[in-house]
Amino acid sequence: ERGADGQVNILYWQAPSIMNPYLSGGTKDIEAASLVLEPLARYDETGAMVPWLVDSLPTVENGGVAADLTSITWHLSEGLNWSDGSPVTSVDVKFTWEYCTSEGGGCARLESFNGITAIDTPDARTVVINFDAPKPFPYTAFVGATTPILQAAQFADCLGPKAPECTEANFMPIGTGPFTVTDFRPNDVVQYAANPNYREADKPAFSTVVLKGGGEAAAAGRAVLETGEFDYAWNLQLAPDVLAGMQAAGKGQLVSAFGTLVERIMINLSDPSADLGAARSTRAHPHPILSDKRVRQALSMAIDREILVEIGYGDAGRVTCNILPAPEIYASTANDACKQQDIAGANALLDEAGWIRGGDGIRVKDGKRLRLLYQTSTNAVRQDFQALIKQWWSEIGVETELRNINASVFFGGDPGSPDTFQKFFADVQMYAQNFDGTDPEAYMAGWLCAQIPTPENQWQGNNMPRYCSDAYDALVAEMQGTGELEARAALAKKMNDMLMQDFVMLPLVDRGRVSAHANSLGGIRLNVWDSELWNIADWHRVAD
Amino acid sequence: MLDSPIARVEKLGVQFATRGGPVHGVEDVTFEVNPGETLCIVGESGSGKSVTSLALMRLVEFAGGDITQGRLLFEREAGGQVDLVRSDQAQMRSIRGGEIGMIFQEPMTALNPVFTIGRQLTEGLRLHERLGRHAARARAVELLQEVRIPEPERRLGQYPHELSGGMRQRVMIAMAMACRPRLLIADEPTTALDVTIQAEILALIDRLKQETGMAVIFITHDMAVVAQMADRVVVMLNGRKVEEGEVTQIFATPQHDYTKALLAAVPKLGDMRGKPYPELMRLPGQGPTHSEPIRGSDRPFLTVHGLTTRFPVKTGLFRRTTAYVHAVEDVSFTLNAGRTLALVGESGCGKSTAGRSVLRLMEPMAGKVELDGTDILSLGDEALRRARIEMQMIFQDPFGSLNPQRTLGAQVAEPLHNYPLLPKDEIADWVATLFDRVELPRSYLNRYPHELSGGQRQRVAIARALALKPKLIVADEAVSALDVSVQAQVLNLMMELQAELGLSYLFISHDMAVVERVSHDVAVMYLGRIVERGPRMAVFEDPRHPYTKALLQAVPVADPSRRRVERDLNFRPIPSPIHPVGYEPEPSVYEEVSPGHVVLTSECGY
Amino acid sequence: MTERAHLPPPRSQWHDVWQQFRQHRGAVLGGAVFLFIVATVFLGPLIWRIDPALIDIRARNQGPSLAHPFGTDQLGRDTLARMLAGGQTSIAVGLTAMLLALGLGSLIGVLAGFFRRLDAPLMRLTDLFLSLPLLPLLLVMVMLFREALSTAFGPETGIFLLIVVAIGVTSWMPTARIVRSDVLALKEREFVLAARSLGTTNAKMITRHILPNVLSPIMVSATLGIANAIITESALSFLGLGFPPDFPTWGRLLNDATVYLQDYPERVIWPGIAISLTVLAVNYLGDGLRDALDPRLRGR
Amino acid sequence: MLTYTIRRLLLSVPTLLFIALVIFLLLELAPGDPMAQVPLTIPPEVRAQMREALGLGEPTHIRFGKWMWQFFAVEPMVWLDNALGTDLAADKQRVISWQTRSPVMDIVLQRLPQTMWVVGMAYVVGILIALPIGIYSAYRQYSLFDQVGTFVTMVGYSVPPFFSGVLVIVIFSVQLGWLPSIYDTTHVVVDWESFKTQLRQMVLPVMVLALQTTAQISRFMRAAMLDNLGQDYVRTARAKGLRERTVVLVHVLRNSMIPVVTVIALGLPAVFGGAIITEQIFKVNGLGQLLITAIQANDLPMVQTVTFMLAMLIVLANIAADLIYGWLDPRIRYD
Ligand SMILES: Nc1ncnc2c1ncn2[C@@H]1O[C@H](COP(=O)(O)OP(=O)(O)OP(=O)(O)O)[C@@H](O)[C@H]1O
Ligand SMILES: Nc1ncnc2c1ncn2[C@@H]1O[C@H](COP(=O)(O)OP(=O)(O)OP(=O)(O)O)[C@@H](O)[C@H]1O
Ligand SMILES: [Mg+2]
Ligand SMILES: [Mg+2]
Repeated sequence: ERGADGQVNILYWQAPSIMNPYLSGGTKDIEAASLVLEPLARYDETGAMVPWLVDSLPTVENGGVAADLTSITWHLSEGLNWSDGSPVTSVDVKFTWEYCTSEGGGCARLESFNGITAIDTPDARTVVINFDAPKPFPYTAFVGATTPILQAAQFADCLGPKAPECTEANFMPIGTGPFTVTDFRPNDVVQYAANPNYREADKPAFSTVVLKGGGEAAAAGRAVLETGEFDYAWNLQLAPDVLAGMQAAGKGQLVSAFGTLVERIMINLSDPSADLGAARSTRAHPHPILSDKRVRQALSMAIDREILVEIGYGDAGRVTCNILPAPEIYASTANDACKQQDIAGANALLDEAGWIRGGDGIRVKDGKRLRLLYQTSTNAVRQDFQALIKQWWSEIGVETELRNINASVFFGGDPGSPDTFQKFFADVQMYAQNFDGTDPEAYMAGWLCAQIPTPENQWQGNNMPRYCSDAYDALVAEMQGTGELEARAALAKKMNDMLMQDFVMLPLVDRGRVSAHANSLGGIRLNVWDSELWNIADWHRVAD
Repeated sequence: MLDSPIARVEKLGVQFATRGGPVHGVEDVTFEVNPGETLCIVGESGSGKSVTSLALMRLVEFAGGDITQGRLLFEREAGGQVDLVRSDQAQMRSIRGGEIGMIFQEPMTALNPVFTIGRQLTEGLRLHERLGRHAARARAVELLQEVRIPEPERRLGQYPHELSGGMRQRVMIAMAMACRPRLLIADEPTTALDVTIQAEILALIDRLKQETGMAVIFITHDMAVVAQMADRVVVMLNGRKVEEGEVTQIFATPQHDYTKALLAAVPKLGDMRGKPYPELMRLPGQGPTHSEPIRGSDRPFLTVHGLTTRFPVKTGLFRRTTAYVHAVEDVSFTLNAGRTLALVGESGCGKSTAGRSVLRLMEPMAGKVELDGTDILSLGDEALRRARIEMQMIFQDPFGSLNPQRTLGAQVAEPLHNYPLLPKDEIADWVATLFDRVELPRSYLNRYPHELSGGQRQRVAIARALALKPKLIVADEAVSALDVSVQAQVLNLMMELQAELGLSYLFISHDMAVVERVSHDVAVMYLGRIVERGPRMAVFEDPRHPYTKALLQAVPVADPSRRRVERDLNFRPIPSPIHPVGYEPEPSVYEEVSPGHVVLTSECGY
Repeated sequence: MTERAHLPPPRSQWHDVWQQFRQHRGAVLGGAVFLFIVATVFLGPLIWRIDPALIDIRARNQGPSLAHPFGTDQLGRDTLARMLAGGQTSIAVGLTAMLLALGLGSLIGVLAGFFRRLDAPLMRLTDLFLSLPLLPLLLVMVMLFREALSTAFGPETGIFLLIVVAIGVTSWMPTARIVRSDVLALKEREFVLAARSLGTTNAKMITRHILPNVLSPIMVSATLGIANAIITESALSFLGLGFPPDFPTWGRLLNDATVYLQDYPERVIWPGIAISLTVLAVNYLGDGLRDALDPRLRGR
Repeated sequence: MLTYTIRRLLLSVPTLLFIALVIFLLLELAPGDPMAQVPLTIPPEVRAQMREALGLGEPTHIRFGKWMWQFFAVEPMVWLDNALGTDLAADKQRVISWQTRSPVMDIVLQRLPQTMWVVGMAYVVGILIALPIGIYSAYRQYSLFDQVGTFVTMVGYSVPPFFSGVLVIVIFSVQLGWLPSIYDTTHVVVDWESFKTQLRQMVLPVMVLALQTTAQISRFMRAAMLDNLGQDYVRTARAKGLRERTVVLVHVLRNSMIPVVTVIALGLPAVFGGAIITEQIFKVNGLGQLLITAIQANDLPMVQTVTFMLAMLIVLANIAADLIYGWLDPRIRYD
């Protein structure tokens, strides 16, 4: 029965700062908004698409997607209402597209609306999205928590440059979800109450939700697992033994699931030497050491990924040798050799490449020491990884200098800072990356030659290793023209294997998500493909 | 009752526990004081006078002292004798302030700076006499009237710093008298004050004693004051009593050597009557070193003309100067080589400012200072620094003018390091010689100022001033802070040096007896102006200006048979030296009454 | 007067200071403990030769044992070795940053107090530094200077300099304030005027007369400064602005260990004790030094 | 005194403007970027457009001018509007945070209650504990109490809050289960029960913060008391037969409070600045947490505004400290 179970307390150690996912890219904001705002379809915990505000998914088979792949038609479910009681119509969907694409609004989800030329609303429940070219994967807009539907009436005056001025709307959007916002304190706490007009009469079971933010992961874990003050804690990035210790207190349990997030080492194929001035870390100067594939391979072979998983993630991680580890059909098995550490092999490779051990155990070639600068963002687990990898590399005669950079600098794109991951003024760097939803097309396009960050494009671009291969570019183009799933999967795998066998990126760990919930909380289905709170309507109290 | 002593100190011994082991403050001191009697305790600094009085109040304990032996018998008001050594602090509290009142040495620091006079005065009254707020206030006004403080009502709301030193000391007296104590202990109540104020306060204590019949223990090291006040005298030395007797007997036939030395060291006003040139004092135990009069020369060495120094007073939103303190106003004089010109006057009349302006330690506003033909006021920074070789200064406060953090040797050597006059390796020798000269043991070279007595410190200051072999020394109250015996030594030393090296002194002082002893010429200052100037003999023996006359009259005479009566005293409050911007005082006009002896005829505020 | 002056055996000032210092029981104890800590962290590695960065994955999270007297951390690194290495950095950072802050603070305080004209601008500068947000300031410094320093001095010394400068530059203000007000009072003292009348130049005036007399407040700032620097360094590591990650410091060890507080409390205790002990020792040492440097208290 | 105050306030205006400029430039120069928290899945072109939408494309001096105008003109108008019901601010743009797209001032106001409750209260509690400790330590110098007090306060000073905070949580929340480890900012005090809840949730953070304050203030208090206990006027007071309690707690204390009160006044801006680490540990989410999250997200308008307000507080506290000094100590007169 709706509201029967009282209040549920959720802890996000990163606090939501806005409730409009279009104005913020942050996961915390998207997930906090997902209790209120909903898309047409979303992914379930297995990564499969499920209809949400529609009755069925449009496909080519059922005619929902045009045969030439240039349009898709959605039919809204019957009797959908906004939380203020007004009906949801196709105009709202169309408005959402206009909202995000209007000039000067700074919409974070622009990418999802790429290629949409128009949205037609033949009737109140029908939405037809037209693309400028055949779109083999047309489910980018309005699918998943990142692109929910906004109420046209509420946001009508918030288009373009006016978007930031609509504080009321941005903080308390009207939605179709199981809850409505009653109080929003940016970067602090959000309070929700059950949506009286929610489409399922007996849901949600909770009458109110408190989503508290702030602090760090350890404290969040403690609050759920040890003191029991909270019912749910999000994303507990903690060392496995710490988590195990907390769980032993018996107040709650951990849940984990895997997505596409892969912690990897990027190898710089260009020369980051400061002497080069403006030409630093550009393709004009190949890397003096790492241009040799044998060195890159040796670096990979020296790493014991099992131990990294054990130390850093425990049950929330698993060894991977791919940068595209999921969904299942995209996962390659061609590179599994990397799962075994092989110091001897690595040494042999380096010997073969002409790197000879010097007196202090560090290899030298042509008077040049095998010395690498290894950078990453500041984060306890990453620093442990750095230390471990430095040790393994020292066993194969590689000297490593470690550097950690504040995350807000490292991941910020400030062209003035030398420490951003795009500039990559280091030999190798480590971070994690994934992609939205389940389709890897855009993700795999990140390693096109055109994606290399350079001074000319203000260091914008995703191709950090500065990898450039005509064969790879051709594969990307081919995938963009392929509609059939199996064929797309084969192409993606091929691209993955190409990158892996060239050792331009060294995948380390396939990182899952760990969250914790109190024993008394039922209905949790941890979902990494969508919002973690996607099914909060089904959450309820259970007797301990 | 009249026959039994009100308090009796028997074989008192006080010890202080210090890091270096126990120190005896006083040992085996016995004396008594009767109702209606004034007992004076004299002795040089550190002889245990204060410790004795604090022991009587049982306040030594708070200073880290311990009464180790003896008895302190006190006759209580209600009758019955108590031994204060054995009473507990609760009983002591009822005696302190109630039955024994105490006036402390330092009027500047003995009052709590953050409470009003009224509050501090009524505190004791409300405690001992159990008066209500209004009654206490009324009584406080009465008390202030008794000590002759003008506008008593207003004073109650003022803070200590708003009163002059003399007034503060009178407040202290009022406070001590508040509960009509039967015993008053006055610990050097006038040492820090001007002669004029001192005279007033002595008269006041005397009058109060007569009116109430209380007993007074009066502590001082000034024999002239003793002569004015005492019925009986106790002389202390190194924590022991060395002599006791009636005041006339002590002055007429001192028994102990120390008492004799003490009396010999006191410069008495009138001693130099008829002698135009200064002479060294004869001190027992010292051979007649330089008994010749010091003549000096007739060559003018320092000429000051129309010197004017004003301090800006800034007010308002933008810190504009709206008024000036006219500290020195149109001052002119001439000092001959090898001679001493004394600048005398009350506190705040501008003596120090004048001295410092001459040396350009302060920038005068107008005037002319010529030192041996050099115009000092027009020199640039570096030239002025070089000129300082010729002119040095000895400061008023021997403690304040020495850096507590540096050894004495280093401080005396400092001027030598500032100028390349002597090769570096000779500096140490010269400093040692200077120490010999001022009769300080060479072992003191490595000592710090706090390890010396005041007199020794002042000698260091003199050695430092002499280091560069200057021609002119400005001595700003160089001996005011010293004990009489030490003062006499330092004065002799200065005069000897003058005779030997031909120094000129600008001698600033408010002590007329000292001035009479050392100076060739005298200039009397009042409110920034010189009111009378001339050869010392002329000014002292024939004072013309009314202010000079009053000043001379206030000086206590070290002779118990020549006590002054209170009504002789007549001082007016000094007018304010602060005038708004644009106020231009008239120039000083002098009349020459005899050769070199001039008197101000224009208005000076007196 | 012509004979060679016979000078007493020179009694050096430092001898006096030492005499005085020796009598202060707390100070001697504090000094001994501090010396002990310094000696241990700098000489200890000669005896305890395990490399603090050596990872022994099999020996993770061990309690104290003979092989690892202080136990091991989550990567199996020897805690004792890390404590020793960390102590070197922490103490070096603490001391140098404190000295820098003290130097800057004293300089600015003395200049502001001594020269009227400099007073207002320097005090406004102090206000400015007090109100600058520390974190962005550090980020800017790291951005501007890390590369240059790294190439000039090598990465570790470079970062060391950067951190020391960062801490120093952001913690001199209280010292400057205190010193200034003391100098203002000192300037009115008669011995300063006396020195001027002796022809002492401004520079000499400051070094001879002003500085020695403001030593006591400076000493107090120094004691608090070391503690502050050690703790700030740990906060910097926490924010990712500190030393390279494989470079242990006490602050970082403490910080890393707080997550393990319940499971392995000893890991928190070691660096916690080390920091507290150092701070306490320095505090008592400072008390004693202050007394010893003041000749008025000497021999009392 | 009044003219002195006005003069100091007037003179602080150019200082503050300069400080504002420096803060602005410093943050401009700082290498962070508002896009840092945007996930990597968002492509670079979109990031560029988002940056544009934040106004980052405009030249620095224009943005500085805008910010100053918004801060000094628009925000006060909004205040007036709220107070008087006028409509001065109307459509004028206020200082808008990049993270939340809402007026910075609104958020700052929202954060004030918890900051005052926790950080402010900790300051008060710290002072209240520190004063008696300092007084008694000085009165009984070198006694056991003094030695232990010194020891404990120095240990307190040397323990960083990121450790002491976790320690008290583990003890009082996890092991004993007595007190909550998370501060509920939405809690409203309406009756005795809710007041008790408020107290309970304040205990731990206040405890951690007060430790630091106590350590520092008690040292100052002790030193000031020692300075004054040896003064002549204390002897005078005793000579009047006053009780020890009166002598120490009235005469000496009043004088000793003069330097201590100024120290306390100078520490006040820190209260408003929040206590970043402690707030984070207990999730108090006051001004300190606001500032640190803004810095991490590179929310320049927020960081600039909050730091500048703190700078104003610091300058004001300086003036206040001087005024208090003059007010407590009758010897000092400003004119
Ligand atoms: N608190 C103290 N601790 C140690 N010694 C003390 C203390 N007070 C006084 N003494 C010592 O006791 C002796 C007597 O001191 P006291 O103050 O009585 O001298 P005094 O005769 O009053 O001198 P003055 O004329 O300078 O006031 C001195 O030798 C002094 O050093
Ligand atoms: N720095 C100053 N600023 C303002 N006024 C001052 C200053 N120094 C002295 N005065 C004032 O100038 C006048 C003369 O002071 P000065 O010190 O010269 O007097 P004095 O005759 O030496 O007194 P004393 O005997 O007390 O030393 C006094 O009214 C004093 O208040
Ligand atoms: Mg005395
Ligand atoms: Mg004077």
